[in-house]
This record gives sequence, structure tokens and C-alpha cells, in this order.
Amino acid sequence: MLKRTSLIKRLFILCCGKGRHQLLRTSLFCIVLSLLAGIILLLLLGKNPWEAYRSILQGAGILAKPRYAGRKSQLTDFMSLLNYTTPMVFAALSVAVALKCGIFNICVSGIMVFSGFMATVLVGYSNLDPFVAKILVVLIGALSGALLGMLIGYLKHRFNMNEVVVAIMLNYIISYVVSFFIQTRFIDPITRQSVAVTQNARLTLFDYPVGNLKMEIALVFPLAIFAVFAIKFVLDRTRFGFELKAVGSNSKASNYAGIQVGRAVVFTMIISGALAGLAGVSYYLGSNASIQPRVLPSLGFDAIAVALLGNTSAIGSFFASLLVMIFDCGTTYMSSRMQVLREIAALITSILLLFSAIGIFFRNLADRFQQEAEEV
Amino acid sequence: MNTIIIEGLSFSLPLFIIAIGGIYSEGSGITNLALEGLLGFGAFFGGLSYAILSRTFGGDPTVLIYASLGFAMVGGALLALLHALMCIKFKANQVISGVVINMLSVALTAFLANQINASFFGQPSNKFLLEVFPKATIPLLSRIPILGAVFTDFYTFELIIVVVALFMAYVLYKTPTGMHIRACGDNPHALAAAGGNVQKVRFWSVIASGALSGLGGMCFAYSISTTFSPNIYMGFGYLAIAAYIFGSWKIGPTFLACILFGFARSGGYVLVQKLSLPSSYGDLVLTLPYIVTLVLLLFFSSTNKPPRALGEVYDQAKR
Amino acid sequence: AGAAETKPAAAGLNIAIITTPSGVDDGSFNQDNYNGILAFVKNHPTAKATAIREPSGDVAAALKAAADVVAEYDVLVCTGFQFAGIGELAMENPDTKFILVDTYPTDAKGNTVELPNVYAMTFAEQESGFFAGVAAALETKTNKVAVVNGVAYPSNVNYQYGFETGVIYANKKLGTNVQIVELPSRAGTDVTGANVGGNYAGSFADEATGKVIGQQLFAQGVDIIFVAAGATGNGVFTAAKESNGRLKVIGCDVDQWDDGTVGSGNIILTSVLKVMSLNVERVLNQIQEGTFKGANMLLKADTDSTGFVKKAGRNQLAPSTIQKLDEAYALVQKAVIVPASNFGGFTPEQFKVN
Amino acid sequence: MENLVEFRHITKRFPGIVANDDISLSVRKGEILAILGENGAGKSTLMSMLFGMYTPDEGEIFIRGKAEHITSPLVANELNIGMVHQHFMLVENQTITENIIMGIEPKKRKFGLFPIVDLQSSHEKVQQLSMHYHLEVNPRDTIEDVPVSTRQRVEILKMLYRNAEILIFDEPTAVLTPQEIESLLLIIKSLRDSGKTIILITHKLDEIKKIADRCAILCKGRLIDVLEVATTSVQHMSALMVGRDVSLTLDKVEHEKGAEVLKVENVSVVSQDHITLVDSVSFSVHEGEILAIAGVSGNGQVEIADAIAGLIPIKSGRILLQGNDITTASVRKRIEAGLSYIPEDRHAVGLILDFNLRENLCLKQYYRSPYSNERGILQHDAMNELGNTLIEAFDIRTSKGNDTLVRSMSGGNQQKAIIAREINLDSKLIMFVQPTRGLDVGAIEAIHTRINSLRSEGKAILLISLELDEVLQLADTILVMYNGKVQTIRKANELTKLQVGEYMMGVHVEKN
Ligand SMILES: Nc1ncnc2c1ncn2[C@@H]1O[C@H](COP(=O)(O)OP(=O)(O)OP(=O)(O)O)[C@@H](O)[C@H]1O
Ligand SMILES: Nc1ncnc2c1ncn2[C@@H]1O[C@H](COP(=O)(O)OP(=O)(O)OP(=O)(O)O)[C@@H](O)[C@H]1O
Ligand SMILES: [Mg+2]
Ligand SMILES: [Mg+2]
Repeated sequence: MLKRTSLIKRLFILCCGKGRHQLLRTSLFCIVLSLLAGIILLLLLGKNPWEAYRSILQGAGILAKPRYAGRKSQLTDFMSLLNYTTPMVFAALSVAVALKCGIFNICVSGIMVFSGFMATVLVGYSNLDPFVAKILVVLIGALSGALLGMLIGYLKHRFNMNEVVVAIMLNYIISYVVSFFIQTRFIDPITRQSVAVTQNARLTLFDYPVGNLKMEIALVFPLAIFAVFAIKFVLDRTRFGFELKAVGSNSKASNYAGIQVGRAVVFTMIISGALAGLAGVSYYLGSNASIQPRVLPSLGFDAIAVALLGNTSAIGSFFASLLVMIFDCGTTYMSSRMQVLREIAALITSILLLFSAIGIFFRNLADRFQQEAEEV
Repeated sequence: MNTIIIEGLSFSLPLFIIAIGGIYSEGSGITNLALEGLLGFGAFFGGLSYAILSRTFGGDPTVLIYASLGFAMVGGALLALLHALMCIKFKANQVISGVVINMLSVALTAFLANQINASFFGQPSNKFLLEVFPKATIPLLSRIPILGAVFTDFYTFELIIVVVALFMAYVLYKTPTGMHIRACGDNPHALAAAGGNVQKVRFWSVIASGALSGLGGMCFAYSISTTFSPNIYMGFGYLAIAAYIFGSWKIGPTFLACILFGFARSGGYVLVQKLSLPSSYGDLVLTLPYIVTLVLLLFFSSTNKPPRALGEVYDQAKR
Repeated sequence: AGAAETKPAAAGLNIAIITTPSGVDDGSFNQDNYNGILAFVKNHPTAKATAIREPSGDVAAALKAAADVVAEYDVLVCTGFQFAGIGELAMENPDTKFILVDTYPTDAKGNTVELPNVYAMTFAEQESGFFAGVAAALETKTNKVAVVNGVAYPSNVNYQYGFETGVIYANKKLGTNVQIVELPSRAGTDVTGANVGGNYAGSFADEATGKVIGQQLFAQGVDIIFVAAGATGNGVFTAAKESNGRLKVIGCDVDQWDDGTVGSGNIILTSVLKVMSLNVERVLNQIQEGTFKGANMLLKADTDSTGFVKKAGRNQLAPSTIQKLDEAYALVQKAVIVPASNFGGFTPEQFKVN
Repeated sequence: MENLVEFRHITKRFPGIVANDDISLSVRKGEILAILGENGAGKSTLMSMLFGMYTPDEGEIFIRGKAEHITSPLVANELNIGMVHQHFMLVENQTITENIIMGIEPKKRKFGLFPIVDLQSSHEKVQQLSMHYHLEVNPRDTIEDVPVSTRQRVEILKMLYRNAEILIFDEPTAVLTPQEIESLLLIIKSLRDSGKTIILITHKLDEIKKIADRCAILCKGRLIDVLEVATTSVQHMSALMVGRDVSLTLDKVEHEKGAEVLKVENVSVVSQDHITLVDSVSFSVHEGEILAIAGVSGNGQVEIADAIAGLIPIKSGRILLQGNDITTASVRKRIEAGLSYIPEDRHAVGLILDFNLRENLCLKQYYRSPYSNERGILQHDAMNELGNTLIEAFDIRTSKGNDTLVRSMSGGNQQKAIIAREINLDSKLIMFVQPTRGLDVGAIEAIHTRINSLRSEGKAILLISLELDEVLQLADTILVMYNGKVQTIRKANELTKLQVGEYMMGVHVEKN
């Protein structure tokens, strides 16, 4: 008995204990745990967990489905996964950057709606040359997001307003006001959403023929990858990143050291806002083409947890986004094949995020076990 | 005017009781962004208990209606238990735990409501139908000009809320328990040194916040749609958070904030009706409480003091 | 490789129903369609039905959900306007049959198209609305009735116009003197920007506003409300439930009797119908028999596709009302009565009784 | 004499360290036992176990001859053990009474029904208690409004209210003025005389000499010796503690002071609540001069330093640094103009605990060449080099060198890191606020030597300290503040300790 426990403990230490890549190992451990929880859940419902997970991967284009519809293949599914992952990467980065500076940006959803709306209205219905239009969409998205981010940062810095409350209020205000304009000006009576933007303005080449396949090609996916590395570089290597992290860990000490705290907060929020804005345009003018009135995209909230799963690092956020979106994209196929409610996938994702939220506990526990092991 | 007051109160009071839940949790030092999820899960649990009880016992629904409020509190408390475990036992980041619990609550209630309706009631639905909540009017008081509306045509749950709110205020400000809760939010180490059990106090405060949110959520379910459905997640939990932050984590000012939100809302509806604006302006009216909050916060946030130890993980060893 | 080759020779039809967030168990619109499928499966036990839900309600997401699974099935039943854009997918998968409810398919450019493998059905909501109007006019005691809608999209305006036509018809032909109450602040603006009046909540999911509108109408003396407003309608129901039986409502799309119970009573006067289940079952049968033909159909009373609930114990209409409604129903079937609709060329006020 | 408390073979481990190693120690009834030891020697840990905050890993604690499991402060209370913690354990937004009665609140019933905390009678009881022991407090004051010395009195009253027989004081004098220390020592003595047993943790040998009966010396978690104070010299005690001889006095070379470096003219500072904290203060500091500001804590000294450093705004007046007006300059401008600042609170202000040592050592220079290039990119090699140099030069002891998380370093080494960073700036003016607070004798000696040699190098030094001995030992010029005003500025050798103490209490008023 005693021996068994110590074996389990040793395994646990191996997963979450001190050493290289402790954060990464803990995250992986959390993922495995939640997959286990999912297995139990599926078994309770009398389903084959192996099949279920496989069909999720198939649905997301990681594995091959037994058959494909006309002009579809595993590659098209995978490209579609990348297309849907793009906004999540931006959103998770937005949350992560703000968190590094000690700011909790819960306004990502609102910013997404705002930037998506601005780009839709300003460029989405114009007849601009595709190249110009797409560039403009990206610029307007980043700019309008940055503007809102700046507002939040400024209110926090100048008026000491709690950014969480400001963000909650802004989310609702934006959602209702944008809904008002869509309902009165830009409504498509059939879809009951804003009129779809022109192909010229879309950041995703939709149904783009490649051979005999029709692909979704996310033009901004490379931009998302670039953003990941850019943010990593900024945080690790630049003066500004140093200041941002300093303010996030101890704003008093930062001020004492001569760092302009307010400036750092506002600039961080500008970056975070711009990223959220990019998430908005890549969502509303990329994977989608129109805006649902009165709906805040849940992606903006999921991004918080995703950023956390990625340990608020840039690279981590990317892989966490990919993982969560694999679940998201594969769910429909799984629910269809396995005849289970699709909430299962949402539940597994929630459980995953719960586990990753207590990653710090796992690490401490592992450290303690390690201590005990060393002392004995 | 009457409608503004009657409707305003029936919205303000559930909001208020949820906000008190928030004050308990945050007053003890545990950030609670999960109110939205807690109120939804509470309403789910209350609705489920009503569905089960009314099918098993039938008869006079009045007793069941009141009983369901109690079950809603249990439900809210159950989910709050998870938040408490996450924050206190597992030392998770409290903000993140709150956000994740909101997500979980939405997924879980939708899943369970479907599954339970299908497997036990043989009904394909994600809703639980409820009964209309009894209303009352107090004979003499209701005749007072203007103020009389307060005593006119109110849901009896409003009375329950007032009683519970008074009780919670009494506990928080007059009893040793309340003193300990507030001490936990300010300096948990002081309480520990005085022999108190910080973990326990915080644990029960979070549970209380869940129970109160559940109560408020159930009242919303009754007053707005007389059903439990996933539509319950309308953002009122977040509004409650705004209310107590606005009220500086004190019950009295928070009450005023809730009244303000409720009246801004009901007043907005009446205003639109009076001004005969087209319905599309409804969206703009709905922004009123949020804009009011933002503007007022602009002026008051410098005096706004959160509990000193809010959001800090309590570690006995840390000094 | 064509999809058909890889498919096993199925013993029975493999059918999927794809719905928007509320799912096939919404007790309403989606469920009625699902019931049609279930009825078919019951008669053809080899057939298989799978329900798939798309949780966001966004049109792009709805189409993606359909595309994700299209290869797996012989028939896709897509319920809701969100699936209008299915045209492209249908063209690429000619061997899969599509049944589209409440909208016609559009191609990539958004133009409505007719496709050989798509049977799309929409309903003459104005006819259902008309029956509601007649019923309300005959049953009101205060002589004030109203209609509450979600957003002034064509289907909702059809319901509203139909209802108003019904009241006007009753006033002219059936000896009633009933007034239609409209809150000016709730006037709708339809998709062309025209003011269509009525009582619009501005959303299909705002129960709180629905309740406020119900109360405001009740305060103005209205005792019967026709509710065609999705989840927002639940709020109106609540207002009715709290009125101590003085306010009644008329449900829509499906029989909403079960949603109306309050204590031992019920607030549902009757419900007016879009008969989807029968039509879905009929088309599935055609597929099974090989007589399927793609079409974009507007279904009306002449095929019994619109109507009202007169089953005993599911409505509270007086027998005389039912009789008069039956008479009106016959006239509508014969197109003697053509109620006003959003794009029918005339408004309720311009409605002429022949 | 009877042994009231007995530690038998107590061992306590923390991750990576044995804080208490097989300690056996007894405390006699009615004595004052002092506990002496370097930082991190394990004094607080040992006492925390007696008070139930931690439980020992091995060994047992006997109280009144009986083995007790003290699992929480509640148990300690029941055993009549009380403790004044090194860091006060008070709820800031509650009243003095509420803090004192917390955990054992007297109750009464409102309307004969609802139990409520009986604040009224508690106020009276606290009032009586405070008069009885000459520990004046106003029971109705809120903690956040009262000064440190009052807070300490509250902590003592808290113990007395609980009828504690065994009183533990963990570094109680670190935050007090000489007069307050004097009176605290008297109080402790009178408590002993009234029959209480007292355990006193302190780094100050003269206090031990003054009141303690015996002295236990801890070193690196082990009990070295227990000495009779009356028969032991101060030198012997400190040598035992540090493990070597420590010189307790400095030889200071007299030399002429040079040019004026800092000039403060009529500076006033008001708080957010519009209370005047600093009232029209003027002084100047010269090259090679140590100007020490003495004063009871909370009399505006720290605010002056913060104002000079630019951390808080001033209401009126002028500040000149080497002739440049820096009154409105940004913090960074001031640093660049030649200002180093060792702040009072090293955790909250001086360091970023979650950064590693290298980053903290570069905290004030990271933005300029060679640590950043002109495009704003950090140069890790240069930063590493700086870190290594400073770690070497200032003997900062760490587990992982440059990469050590500062949070995991001991207080003394954290302080060394700050001092290293600030001295490395090579500023003309260096401000030290409470540089030796909470540090052990060895560490203090090192810092004092360092300050002295900076003076010899011709730096202008502004020293702000509550430790009067430190002020007298180091200062060339002494400025005493009271209530935000300058009481006096004099040559150090013109003032006696007693006089300074009187100025600090506002007794003397300078006649102009
Ligand atoms: N909670 C803790 N977790 C880990 N290690 C601790 C903890 N508390 C104390 N230690 C370790 O135990 C040792 C003894 O610490 P303690 O606080 O008892 O020292 P001390 O003698 O009171 O020092 P000081 O004079 O600085 O107050 C320290 O060196 C520290 O490393
Ligand atoms: N919670 C903790 N976890 C790990 N180590 C700790 C903890 N608390 C204290 N320590 C360690 O204890 C040692 C001494 O800490 P302590 O705070 O007593 O230092 P100090 O010199 O007394 O400083 P201070 O002026 O803050 O009292 C340090 O090594 C510190 O890192
Ligand atoms: Mg100590
Ligand atoms: Mg210490």
C-alpha cells in the first residue's frame, strides 16, 4: 500500500514537480486529467470514449474521417480549424498581455463586437480593391480595439476605476448600441444579422478552390503567428516589456524605479485592445461574415481561460487556443457520430479550465511531495 | 410613477440580495465574479426541485413555490462550494475561478436540464415551468400617495428578500461572525492570531454568497418568465457586482445602487413609452443602467475602497 | 471521389436534423420538425435520425455545422432561417437531400435559388395570424386586443398583419367592435424601413422586455394578446399568468398549451399553427419512395399547413368561436380571404372583404 | 523556580531549511527571557509554535509541566499564552475595541432575542484595562487612524484582555522612539513584576541588558547557549550570536564638508485627506555630510524622502539637486540627476519580489546603454554582468545567483541587493530610510560601515531613522522633526541623546 502511494506520488512529482518546463508539464497534466474526467462522463452516458475523442479529432481535421462530402477533405477541415483558431489566438494574447501588466481584460468580447462593427460598416460594404480593403479591415480592427483599450487603461489609471467593472459595463453598452445600429441600418432580413460583408473585405478566403477542394484560407493566420512571436519578443526582450511586467508585479516599486506606471498601463491596454480588435475582425470579417445583434461572442470570455491554460505566455496561449478550438471544431462531428449532446465537449473544456486554474496548487503539492521524498 | 416603483422594486430587490451575496464573499476577501453562474445554477436547482416536487406531490403549489426558493439557495450554495474549494483549498486565482465557474454553470445547466427532462420527465425541453409567484398589497399603507406604490402589488418574495437582507446585514455588522468576516477581508492574519479560522470563515462566506445568489436568481426566474430556462443568464450577476462595487462593499449604499439600477430600468421603459420612440430604441434604453454606473463611478471611484485583503490567497505562512 | 461511392448501401434513410441553439427539444418550432422525422422513423424502422445542435445561432456557424456532417447523411433537415445559405453546400453534395424549413436556399451571392435536392418550405404566417385575429376579436370582453412580436422581420410582420386583418374581418363580418391596441413606442420598422406599427420587443430573447410590454398592454385594457415573439413571448406569458386570469394569450407556431398552465388554469386561449411535422414527414416519405422533387414552397391553408388548435382540452375557445373560425378557415383555404402580409401589396387597413 | 514553558527537542522544517533544530529550552515563571539571534535564526518560528501558528515537526512543548498540542492560537489563548507579532496583526478598518475583543466577543441580546456583540461594555472594559496598565488608547478609534506606538499598545492590551500569563514579544521595539522604547520596557518590567512571564525577541543588546533576566541565543536554527544576563557582557552575547567578534562602534573621521548637493526650500506636503504632513521644511545636505532626520514615526520624515524622490507631489516649496531645480521633475529625471534612494519598505517599494535578482539589480538602469540598445531591446549579457559584479562586490548570498527569485531571499540579503543597486548608480545624493530595520547586528555593522565609507567618498547622505542610536552614531548633522515641522537642525556633537529624544517628543521648541 505504502509503496503504491509513493509510486503515485512519484508520478505526480514527475508531472508537476520542480525542474525544467514545470509550467508546461503541469498544463499537460491538467489536460490529461480533464480528458480522464471526460472519459468517465462518457462512460456514464454509455458511450465509447475512445470513439468520441477520435471523432473530435476527425471533426477538427487532425485525423481523417471515414468519408468526406463533395470538395471536402481532411485538409479542408484542418484549414477550417486554423481559420477558427485565428481569432482565439488574438483574443488569448490580448488577455495574456493585459494579465502580465496586472490588468484583467474581461472586455475582449465587447472590443471584438466594436471593432468588427467598425470594420464592417467602414469597409465591409465598400467596393474597394480586395487588397486595400483587407489591409484597411486589419488596420481599422486594430485601431478601434486600441482605442477602447486605451479608454479602459486611461479610466483605470486616471480615475482609479476598477477595470473589471468598466469592462463589464462597456461590454453591455457596446453590445446594445451596436445592436441598435444593426437593427436600424444594417439588418439582413433573411439571416437577421448584419448584412454580410463583401468577399473583398473578408479576411478569410471562403470556399477558395484549391484543386478540386474548397478551402477556407485564413489570411490573417500568419499575422496571428507573427503576433505570438512579436508579443513574446516584446515581453522577454524589450524595455517596454520589462516595464510592463514590472508594473504588473509591483506598481509601487515600478514608480519608485522611475517607470511611468500610467503610461505602461495605458500602452499595455492599447496593445491588448488592438489584439482584441484583431480578434474581432478576424472573427466577424474572417470566420464569419456578419454580426449577430445583441450577442457578445463567448470566444472573448473563453479566451481568459485559454490564456490561463497557456500560463499567460505568448507561445502557451497559442497552443492552448489550438487545443480548445480542436474541441470546439470537432464537437459537431462528435455529437453527430456519437449521438450525444454537444454540451459534453463544453463540459470537458470547462473541467479542463478548472483544472488549469488550480495548476498552482498542483505545483505546490508536487513540490511538497518532492520535499518529503528528499527528506526520507 | 406607480409602475416605475412597482417594477423597479421587483427588479432591484433580487439584484440587491445577489449583491449582498457578493459583499459576503468579497467582504471576507474572496473575489467573486461567479455571481452570474451562481444565480443561474440556483435558479436551475430551484426549478428542478419545483418540477420534481410538483410531480410527486401535486396539490397546492404555494408551498412548493416557497420551498423552491429554499432549494435555489441550496443549488447556489452547491456551486459556490466549488468556488470556495477552488479559491480556498486549491488557492486558484479567484478571478479566473469565477470566470470558469460562469462558463461551467452555463454548460452544466443546459446539459442537466436537457438530460433530466428527457430521462425523467420524458419531455424534450431545456426548461422547467414554474407557477406564478403570489403577489400582495398591504391595505392601508398602499394608499399613501407615491410611496404607497412600494406596498402595492408586490411579489411576496420581495418581503422575503427584505427580511433576509436585514438578517444578513445584522449578521455582518452586529454579530461576532460578521466581525470575523470583515476582519478576514481586511487582515486575515489578525483573525488567525486572535484564534479565528480564516479558511472556515471565508468558506462559509462564499457559500452564503452562493445561497443568496441562488435566491435572487430564482426570484428573477419567477418574476421575469415563470420558467427556468437558459435565458436566465442575462448578465444580472454582473450588474450585481457593479452594484456592490458602486456601494463600496457596504450593504446600505449597495441598496441605493440597486434601487438606482432598478428605477433607471423601469423608468427607461416608461420614458420610451411616454416619448413614443420606436421600438428599435429599446436597445438604447437598456444601456441606461450601465451608462449611469460608468458615469457615477467616474466621480466616486476615488473614494471607493475594496476590502484590503481582497483577492489575496491566504497563506498562514506568508507575512 | 463522389460521396455516393463511399456510402454503404443503407438499409434505411440516415437523417440528421440540424437546429439552432434551442435544440430539437425546444418544445416548439424545432421540436415540431423533429416530431415529423420521428413519425417517419416509426413507420420505417430501418431509418435513423440524429439531432445536431449548433450552439451560437450565428449563420456562419450554422452552415459550418451542416458542412461538418453532411457526408454522413442521406437527408439533412435544417430548421430555421439561419440555414438559408445552405444552397452552396447543397450544390456540392447533390446526392444528399435537404429539407429546409422557414426559408428558401440562397447561393453564395445571397440570391434565392431552386435546387433539385432541396425542398424548402415557408408558411403563410399571415393566415395563422388571421385565425388568431378572428379568435381574439370573438373572445375579447374588453374589446381591446393586441399582438406582440419580436423583431419586424417579414415572418413577424406577416403574423402581425394577419392578426390585424383577422380583427378587421371580424369587425366587418362577424359583428364585433374590437380595437387593436398598439404602443406607439413599440412600433416596428420592417426591413424596408417602413413603419409597420404593432408591438415589437426588439429581440426574440428578451423575456424582461416581453413582460413589460405585456403589462403595459394589460394596463391599457387589453385582455387578449397574440404572442409571436420567440423566447421574448415567455415574458408576455408571465404577465398574463400574473393577471389572475384576466389576460389571455394566443400561442403561435405550435400548440403552446403546456406553457400556459397556471395553477389549475391556463392562459392559452388557443394556438395558431405552422404545420411543420406533417410536411416534413411527407417529404421524407417522398424521398423514401423516390418521388422527391426539389422545390421552394409557400405552404398555406390549402394543404392544411396553417391552422389553429381546436382539440378539446387544448384551447379555451367558445364552441361558437370555433364554428366561426372553421368557416373563416374554409374561406382562407379557397383564397376567398387573403390576409395582408409584409410584401403582399396591401396593409391590413386596405384589406377588402369580398 | 518553576518552569512554566518547556520546549523539548523541537524541530521545525520549512521547504529547504531547518528553521529550528532540536531546540530544548525552558522558560521560568516570572522571568523575562530574551531570545537573540541573527536574521533567520529561527526565533519567530520557535515562538510561533508556542503560539500555535505552526506545529512542531518533532519534539514537544510542555506548559506548566503538561505536554500540550498547541494546534491553533485559540488553544494558546486557552493556555493563557499571548503574542505581539513582529508584524502587527490588526484589522485596520475596525476600532481598537473590536480588535481587542476579536475571537472572544462578549455578547448581549437585542430585544432579548438577537445576540449582538456588546460593544458598549467592551469599550468600557478596554478603557479600564488601558488605564490599569498605563497603556493609553481611545477604544473607539479606528486602527488605520492611530500611530504605530498606539497599535503596539493595542497588541499588548489584546494579550492582557485575554488574561495571558505568558507574553511573547517579537521585536517590539523596532518601530518605536527612544522614549516609547523606554516606556515599553518599563511596562514589560512592570508586567513581569505583576507575575507575568515574558519572552522577548530583540536584536538590541542594550534592551536585553536593561531588562532581561536570561538570554537564549539561537544561531542557524540551533540553540547555542542560555546566559544569565547580569553576568554576561554585550560583546560576548553578540560574538556568540554571529559566531565572531562584532565591533559595536564606528570610528568616524572628522572632515570638512564640501559643496551643497541637496537643497530643500520650504517644502510642504499634504495628504489626500488634506492633512499637512510636511510643513514648510528647509535644509540642505553637502558633500561628505551625513544629515540624519530623527523623529517619531509618522511625523513626516518618510514623506520628505518620498517628496524628494518624486513619489508624492509637494504642495509648495522647491527642491534643488546639485543646483538643478527638480521640484517638478519625473522620478526618472531625478534619478538621472544623481539621486539614490533606499526606501523604508523593501518588499512593497524597494523590490519587485517576483523578478529575479538580476532584474532587480538593473531596475533603475535597464533602459539605458549598455543594458538596452537604442531600439529599446534589452541586452541580457550586460545585465548579467552587472548582476554578477554587484553580487560579488556586496556579498549578496543567494541560491541561484542572478536567477534567484528575490522573494526567496532573506531580508538581510534583499536589503543588500537594494543598497548594491543604489550605490551602483553612483549618485551624488543617497537617501537611506530605516536601512537597518529588522536586521541583525552583523548586517547592521556592514551597512553602517558602508554608509560611512560613502561619506568619505564625498557623497551627500540623507539618513532617516527611528533608531536614535543609529542617528547619533552616524550623523554629522541632526534634523529633528515633529508634526511635520523642523524642530531643530544642529551639529551632531552639539546634541545629547536625551535632548534629541525631547525634541522628537515636541518638548523643545526652537526659538528663532
Ligand atoms: N513560512 C515559512 N516558510 C518557509 N520558510 C520559513 C517560513 N518561516 C520561516 N522560514 C524559514 O525559517 C527560518 C527562520 O525564520 P524566522 O522567521 O523564525 O527567523 P527569525 O529568527 O525570526 O528572523 P528575524 O530576526 O529576521 O525575524 C528562516 O531562515 C526562513 O528561511
Ligand atoms: N512564506 C515563506 N516562504 C518561504 N520563505 C519564507 C517565507 N517567509 C519568510 N521566508 C524566508 O524567511 C527568511 C527570513 O524572513 P524574514 O521575513 O524573517 O526576514 P527578515 O530579515 O526578518 O525581514 P523582515 O524585515 O521582512 O522581517 C527569508 O529567507 C525568507 O525568504
Ligand atoms: Mg522574526
Ligand atoms: Mg524579521
